Amino acid sequence: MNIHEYQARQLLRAHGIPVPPGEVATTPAEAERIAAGFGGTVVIKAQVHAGGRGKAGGVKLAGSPAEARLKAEAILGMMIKGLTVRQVLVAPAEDIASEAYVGIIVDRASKRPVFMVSREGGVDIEEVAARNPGAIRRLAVDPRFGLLSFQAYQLATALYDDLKQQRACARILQQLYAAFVAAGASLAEINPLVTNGTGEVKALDAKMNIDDNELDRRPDIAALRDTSAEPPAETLAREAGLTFIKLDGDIGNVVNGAGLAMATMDLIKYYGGEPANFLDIGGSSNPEKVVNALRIITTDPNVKVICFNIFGGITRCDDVANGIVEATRRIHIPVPLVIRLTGTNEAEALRILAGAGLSATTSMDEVVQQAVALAKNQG
Amino acid sequence: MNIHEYQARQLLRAHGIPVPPGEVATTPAEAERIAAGFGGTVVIKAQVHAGGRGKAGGVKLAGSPAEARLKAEAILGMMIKGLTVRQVLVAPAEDIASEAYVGIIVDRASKRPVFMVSREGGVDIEEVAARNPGAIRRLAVDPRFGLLSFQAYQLATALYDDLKQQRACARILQQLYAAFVAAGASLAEINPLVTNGTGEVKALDAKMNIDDNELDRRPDIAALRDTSAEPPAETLAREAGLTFIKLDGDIGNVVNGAGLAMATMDLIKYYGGEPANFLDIGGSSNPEKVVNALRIITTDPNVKVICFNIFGGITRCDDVANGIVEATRRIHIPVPLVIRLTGTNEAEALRILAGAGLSATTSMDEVVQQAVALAKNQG
Amino acid sequence: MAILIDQSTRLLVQGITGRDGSFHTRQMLEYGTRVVGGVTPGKGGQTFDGPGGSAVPIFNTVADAVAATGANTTVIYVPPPFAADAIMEAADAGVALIVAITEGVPVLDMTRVYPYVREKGVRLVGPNCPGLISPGKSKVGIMPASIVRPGPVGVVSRSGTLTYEFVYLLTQAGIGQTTCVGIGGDPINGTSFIDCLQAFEQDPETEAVVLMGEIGGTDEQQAAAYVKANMSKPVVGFIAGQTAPPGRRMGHAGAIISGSAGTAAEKIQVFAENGIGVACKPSDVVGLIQAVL
Amino acid sequence: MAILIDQSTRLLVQGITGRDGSFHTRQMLEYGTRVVGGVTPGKGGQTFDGPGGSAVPIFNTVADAVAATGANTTVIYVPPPFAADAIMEAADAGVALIVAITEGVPVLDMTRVYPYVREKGVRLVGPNCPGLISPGKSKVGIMPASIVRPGPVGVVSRSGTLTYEFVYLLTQAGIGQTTCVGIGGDPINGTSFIDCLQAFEQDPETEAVVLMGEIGGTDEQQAAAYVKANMSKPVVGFIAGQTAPPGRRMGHAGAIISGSAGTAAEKIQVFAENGIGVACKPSDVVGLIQAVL
Repeated sequence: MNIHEYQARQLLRAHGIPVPPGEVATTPAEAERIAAGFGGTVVIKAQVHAGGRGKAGGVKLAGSPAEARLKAEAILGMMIKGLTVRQVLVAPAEDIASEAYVGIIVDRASKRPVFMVSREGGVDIEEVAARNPGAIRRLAVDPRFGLLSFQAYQLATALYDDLKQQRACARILQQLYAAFVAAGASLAEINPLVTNGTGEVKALDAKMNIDDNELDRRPDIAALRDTSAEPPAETLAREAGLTFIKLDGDIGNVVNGAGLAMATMDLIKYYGGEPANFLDIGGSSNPEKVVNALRIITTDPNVKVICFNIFGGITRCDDVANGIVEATRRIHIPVPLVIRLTGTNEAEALRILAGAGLSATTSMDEVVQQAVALAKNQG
Repeated sequence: MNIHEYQARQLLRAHGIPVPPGEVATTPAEAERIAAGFGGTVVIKAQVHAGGRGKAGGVKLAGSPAEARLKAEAILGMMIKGLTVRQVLVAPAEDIASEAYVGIIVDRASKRPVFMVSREGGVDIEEVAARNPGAIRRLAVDPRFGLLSFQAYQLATALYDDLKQQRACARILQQLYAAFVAAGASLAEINPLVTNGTGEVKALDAKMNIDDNELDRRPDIAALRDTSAEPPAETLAREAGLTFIKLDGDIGNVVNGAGLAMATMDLIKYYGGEPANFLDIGGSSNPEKVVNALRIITTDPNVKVICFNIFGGITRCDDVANGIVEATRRIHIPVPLVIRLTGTNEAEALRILAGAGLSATTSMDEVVQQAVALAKNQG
Repeated sequence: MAILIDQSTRLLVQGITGRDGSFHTRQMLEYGTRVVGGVTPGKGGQTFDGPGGSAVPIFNTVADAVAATGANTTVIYVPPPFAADAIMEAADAGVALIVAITEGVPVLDMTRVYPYVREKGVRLVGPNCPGLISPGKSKVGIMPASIVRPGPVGVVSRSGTLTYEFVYLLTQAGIGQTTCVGIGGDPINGTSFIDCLQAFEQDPETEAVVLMGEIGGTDEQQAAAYVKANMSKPVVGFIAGQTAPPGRRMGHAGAIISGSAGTAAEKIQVFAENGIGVACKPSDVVGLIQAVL
Repeated sequence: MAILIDQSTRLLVQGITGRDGSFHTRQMLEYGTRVVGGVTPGKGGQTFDGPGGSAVPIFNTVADAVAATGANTTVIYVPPPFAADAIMEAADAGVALIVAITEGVPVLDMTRVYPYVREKGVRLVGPNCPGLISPGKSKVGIMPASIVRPGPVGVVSRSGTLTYEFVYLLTQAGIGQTTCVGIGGDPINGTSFIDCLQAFEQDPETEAVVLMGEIGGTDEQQAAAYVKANMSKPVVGFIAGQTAPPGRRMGHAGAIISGSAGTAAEKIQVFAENGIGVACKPSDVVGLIQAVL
């Protein structure tokens, strides 16, 4: 789960990290009022789950409250990478002497949380990694011991030469690790970590992604979800217990299992088609899930055919068949369906489909070839 | 450092452990007012750093506020194991269905915090250990992982048969571990952990000892120290940076180093004397420490002679000699001093002592024999 | 022979009274797996009724169950928030193999579980995996028994139903399996491709291996290097996710392309460079395996 | 020969610019110890001026210091709240021996430090110890050099000045030492009596061992059992605290009788039962050692 910059700033502040003040506005008038409260120059930042906000025009300085209003007006409602900006963060502009990057991710190779720090802050770390990998210092944290003081200090010496700044940075790194663990995060970044004219070290921008699997036991973190900032189809899919990702093609597909779903997309492409989505109905085979899957896919006007690829295991083919029949009754499906079913309760499933005038194959190759042919014919 | 039951209860409550209500009174009137507030029968418990309060008459039930006043009057001011009771805890009497014991200490053999739990609660765990060791279940916690849920549950099954109580107990054990670590404790006990008529599991009495070495970084815990509940000589010694323990003999002694101090006491006994104290001036050799050491020892009317045994290493003999000379000037020392000095700056020390009309030996055997002889002569 | 599980497997089921646990315990018993005990706190002393009048004793803790039954393997169906603890409990109780089926275990939990299990010297398969099956010998987990048959091919995969697809294709073509292992689709799991390749290389009955990878991470690249350096037996591979967009998690927590790392194209190339025959589509696996057997 | 430290010891001093650290660095340099570097955060690049115009380079971190100097040993004088971290930093940087002088390290810190150091395969002596001296070869810590002389007796003790007392008595009687080790008076320390006994048994120059214990814990009892089972060399012992009252901490955090466990009487008896000659008073050690040499 993504959270907004202003939410991540609050979490970091709660762990003692020095974060400059800032408030969220949803209207230009609110932005103006907040800017007036701070006085001086403020920065207006789009709160949206996308990188590259600055380049997209989503971050602007404003020298007066009136200007803040105008800049907020420009940013609110704009689209960044397909997402509408509904909130802006208004914060006093900082006097910046240096910008560094500090971040943690869970690293699969070492199976540990790994810190990355770099003196090159304010830019995308992947860009630094590509251009100048030597500029990044990495450290894997042993989760049994946490980030030890000496390790935090070692990382800090990679960023600062002044002892006071090293110590301040080491403290921030330990606080960042604590915030990362406490939030059940999969990523936590401060970019940039700045020093100002008086030498203070502060977190100017913060980003955190939360492991979805942590949300059940962290209701306070789960409450930070902003569904208005997500594509509606993905919100719907999540609430229905499906994994859905929209793609640009025209062949919708409904599959059980992530690996098989990816392989189905690949096979569509192999036979010359283009998948319209990734959709995994998961292991349990509730007919309602199938109905919801079809509901979501049919909202995409590009879809010309919908291909089911179900390998019954825990998933029962008869449940899926019932879901398909149920969906055809309850919702309008404007495109043809092609169906592959095999495994648990396959025979029963075929009977159910036949009863509704539908047929199915047991071969994945076959169903995908059918789908591709149908999509071409409808082109 | 010892803390009071009511303080330990607060720490446990802050970690989520169900602890029944209770308030502290320093006067009988206050006890009456608190009892009236609770209504019903209350228990009045002496708050004093000593075990066996119940047997000593320091725990009493009171059926009414007026009775609470009388019982508090009886307990406040009483002596338990040489300590004056200055505060009582007033708490509603609980309806008790069962009493268990749970505790953690740092175990030197396993080098880990070790839990001990027993169905035999409300009695001293050492008594249970001696009488029925099989009644105690132990578990060493790996501090890298903390008390894991399954371990807490395993311990809980040793105390309760009902699943709900097992789960409640397991939660309490994890909270107790968290409280133990957060306070920098060397011991944390709930004795008894009770179930009441409705099956709830609660911490009725709590005890915590804090590792003195943790206090510098835990000012909130250090603030719990109640110097009025300590023997004044030990408070004075602690504030002077000395380690002092009063004993029953008549030969005072001042030594540098704990091992040498114990060996000096032993040697006094070996030659037929009785040590009046254990006193370690520690490694650093500030003359002021010597002055304070003499100040503390001379408050003991039993002391007939004071024996210095200094082996200079970090401790400089000349500093100790200066301290002795300084003390003889500033305070009245009503008993003879015998002095052994050897090691760092020994020659200089002997000159300083000679200048004040004092002499010294370099042999531990000799100085202790002198002290024993002097004590016998003064008898 | 087989790897990891066979007739000597004495299995516990953690979460035996839950919906998934009870269903699959019946399936495993029907397949002939020696399920010697179940664990559900608070239900110790009860029994689980299996097919054909069989009964499995239930215990409150894994330690109790191991002491009473001599179990050497456990399979975990407990819900995600408790799965990490269940794995550590099993490791502490001294079983040799832990198979964690549970999907949705927090990855930070796994960063602690992994060193815990390693220190105890226990093998963990999963989490978020379909388990294992050694056809004709033992089944631990949720793989459908109907699609397997005994034979000379070892199968190892990060996914569930995609594994079934491949096994189904092999079985339909008359090619049986020694053991099929699903190592799971999470970013941190207990057993790697290399662990399984090593075991298959040492297993005298396994003649060839099918390895199904997917986007994300570098397990497949490491496996390929291992194959080239250490394996005498032929390996056939497949990578799912050629059409997956970067930066999106494709269902499996571990199936995500980060920047330009972990793409299918990269993995397919590394396979080819290290002598692993790559199936362009699932059904190609039959021909590739027939060619090397 | 000697144990743990000798002419090959290349020493770092953590906390070299502090009051204790700087004083004892000079003492060690004067004794001839090869102090190759010091560590004080923020002072990297400076030098520490030793006696006779010698200069020791200072580094910000132990890792930097080890990389630059090839140090194999470190001695720690940093204040108690930072000592645990200093020990772990040293273990992480790959020195072979860490000697922690600092008194007052919280015991819960040590419960974490102990497994950390063990996993890294590093030997820790202390904390709360006087360090070691191998007369004529190397001195690491704070033991006064004036009281030792080279010779055939190994000395190991939980205390500081009591050790000096014994060494002084031995030296005055003309009996020299291979190595004197203070393992420290805390309840949890890195090196046990047994570790030292084992090293002395293997050291060809050591002919007999003096072991000074005290009340609290069971280290002495375990050491006695070890002596009986594994040592060919004679061991002479002493236990301090015969007159200590139960339940009171006698200065050392570890010197406390809990209930009836850890008394001097018990330890003395176990020594006697396992063939360790017990000195009733410190000066008896001379006769006991002379009898076995």
